Amino acid sequence: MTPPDDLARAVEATLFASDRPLTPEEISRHLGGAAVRAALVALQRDYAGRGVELVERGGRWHFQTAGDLAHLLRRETEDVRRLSRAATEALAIIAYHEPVSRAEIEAIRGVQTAKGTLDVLMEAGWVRVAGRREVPGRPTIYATTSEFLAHFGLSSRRDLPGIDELRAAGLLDPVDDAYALLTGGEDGDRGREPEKEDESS
Amino acid sequence: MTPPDDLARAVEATLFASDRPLTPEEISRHLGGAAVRAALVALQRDYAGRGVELVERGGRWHFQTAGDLAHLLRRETEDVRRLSRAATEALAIIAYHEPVSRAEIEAIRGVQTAKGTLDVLMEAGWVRVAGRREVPGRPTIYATTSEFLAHFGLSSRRDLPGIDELRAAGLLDPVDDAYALLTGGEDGDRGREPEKEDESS
Amino acid sequence: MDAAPPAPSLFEGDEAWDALPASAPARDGDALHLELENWEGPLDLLLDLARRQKVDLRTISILELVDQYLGYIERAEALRLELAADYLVMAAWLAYLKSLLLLPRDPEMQPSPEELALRLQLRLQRLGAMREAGARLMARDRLGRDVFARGAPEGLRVDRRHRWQADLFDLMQAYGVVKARTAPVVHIVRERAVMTLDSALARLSALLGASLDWQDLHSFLPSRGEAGWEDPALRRSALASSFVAALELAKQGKAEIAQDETFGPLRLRRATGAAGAVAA
Repeated sequence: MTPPDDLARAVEATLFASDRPLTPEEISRHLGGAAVRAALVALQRDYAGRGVELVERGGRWHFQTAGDLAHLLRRETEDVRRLSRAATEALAIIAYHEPVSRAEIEAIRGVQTAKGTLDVLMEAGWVRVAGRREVPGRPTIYATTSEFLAHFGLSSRRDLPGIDELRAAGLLDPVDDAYALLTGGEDGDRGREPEKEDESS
Repeated sequence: MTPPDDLARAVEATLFASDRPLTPEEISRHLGGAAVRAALVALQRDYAGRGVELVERGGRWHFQTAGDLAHLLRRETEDVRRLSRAATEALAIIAYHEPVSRAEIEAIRGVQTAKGTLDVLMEAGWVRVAGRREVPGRPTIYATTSEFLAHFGLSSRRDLPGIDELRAAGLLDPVDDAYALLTGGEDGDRGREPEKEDESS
Repeated sequence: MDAAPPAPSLFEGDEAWDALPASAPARDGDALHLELENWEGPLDLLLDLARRQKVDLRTISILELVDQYLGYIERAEALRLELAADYLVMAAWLAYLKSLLLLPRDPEMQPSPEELALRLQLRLQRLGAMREAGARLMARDRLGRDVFARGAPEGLRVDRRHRWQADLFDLMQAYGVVKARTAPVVHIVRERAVMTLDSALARLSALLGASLDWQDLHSFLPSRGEAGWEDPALRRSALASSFVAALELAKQGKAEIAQDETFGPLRLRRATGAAGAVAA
């Protein structure tokens, strides 16, 4: 390792000591307002290929063990119990479509979603209430959290496996839209109205 | 950093993820019996001078924040707060009657005085423990400090206005309401009955 | 398909976490009802059947799918009817769709059977995509299972220090309040003479009955010489109670109130039309 400069050392120490991922702003505030982006990039380069790496997940940075060492370190603990199919599908739908209402999740799955399913996802810290959709009934809408990104090793939602292909294939569009597209679009305005989403939270 | 070999990477990740310092034997057992000493030494050299260091304490190894950066782990901020009414009363009683025990303060105030109230006064540097009273139970007694005199612009406790002066200034008028009015009134009925006061805010 | 099946009690209690590893393979005989519990509803079962056609979801044969589904459900019915309600609703719908697809075309029909089939196919594709996405998500290197954050972080602490503020006046004032509060005091609760609303009501009703003319509210008050006239506090109380009593009587339709100008005298008389009602 090439010895880092003082700022990089300070950023390194701060991230190492922190018990949770930090945004650059939080690191900067902790270090008296220094600009830390360059140091983060330099550190990320320093650690590339080591047993520990510096990663960015949803705008927050943390050190973690390298993925290719998983076979040496893997633990099946209480915290990482297997999610049920229902919860896994609901999580995928929220992640790929966010923000979505429960009715939209149910429309895709074709069954009601038990209250407990969303609770489990929220308790795990992966899903949050993202306000209400401004349509009749003002349904609650859900979105994923930065903990979700951190847990599944995603820098951002753009990293979701296959999201570009799914979008290109129209598989993230509602059935009505896809149908209209396939049949020449005379039904084109049947789909969802443009909606105002309340992202207040 | 020079990229470490596979074993060093595994040792690095194992130590990083462990929630306690590990002996070389424990690391070795974790990694299928590999000899890890050389890797530990190489890692220690890698990290020398960085914001994080690999240290051995009593035969156990762990990563820790570099000693010269320990100050980064704690940061102090200061904010200015007005003394609460309960604390101000307690301070006034100590100033007029010192040295007094907590029981005496309570007897004079007519309400219970939370432990936190005296803590605040001591944190402010205005009150000190002045020993114990030689009566059954040997209660702690409190007195004001020279910082108290300095802060309130008094050259000695004799400068405190006497009861007659207070009366002349109308400060002994038996109207809690007047006080409540002057102070915004949120706690106008505070004095009615003994109560625990929460000074935590 | 737009008519979603009614709330299937089957799924109300679905456990969000898999408590147990997948159950042992069921024997052929009752395989279906065991599996039914494992499916997340009719669409999920359809998707499974579609996948078994081992072709792209875009080219599945809806007719074949319908047959397979109906075949399954026939056996399910025999096993556990109460669990299969949603599946039966879907079965009925699929049987209907099948008949439409096989019968000669009715050009008037909206939506056409092809549209219904296409919509079903689109739904299956979407569910299939999410099922796959979920599986890929779960298979990633996950924090706390495959990759790990630092096991024993020191933690970052921000210590907040307070600088306390108070001035000498606060101190004086506080001491004054303490002394005043704890000074011995004697409380004498004086008995105050009041006219209650009830007695004002009774008095007003009685006096109103005597005359049909407008009278000043003050003329209903205790007059000089009557008990209580000497006490100004009682006079004030009587005025207030009588005023409220007058409002109450007006509300009940037993009296009329008039006032010619703001702060002018309040005048009162028995409600003309209400005499009978009052009597009744």
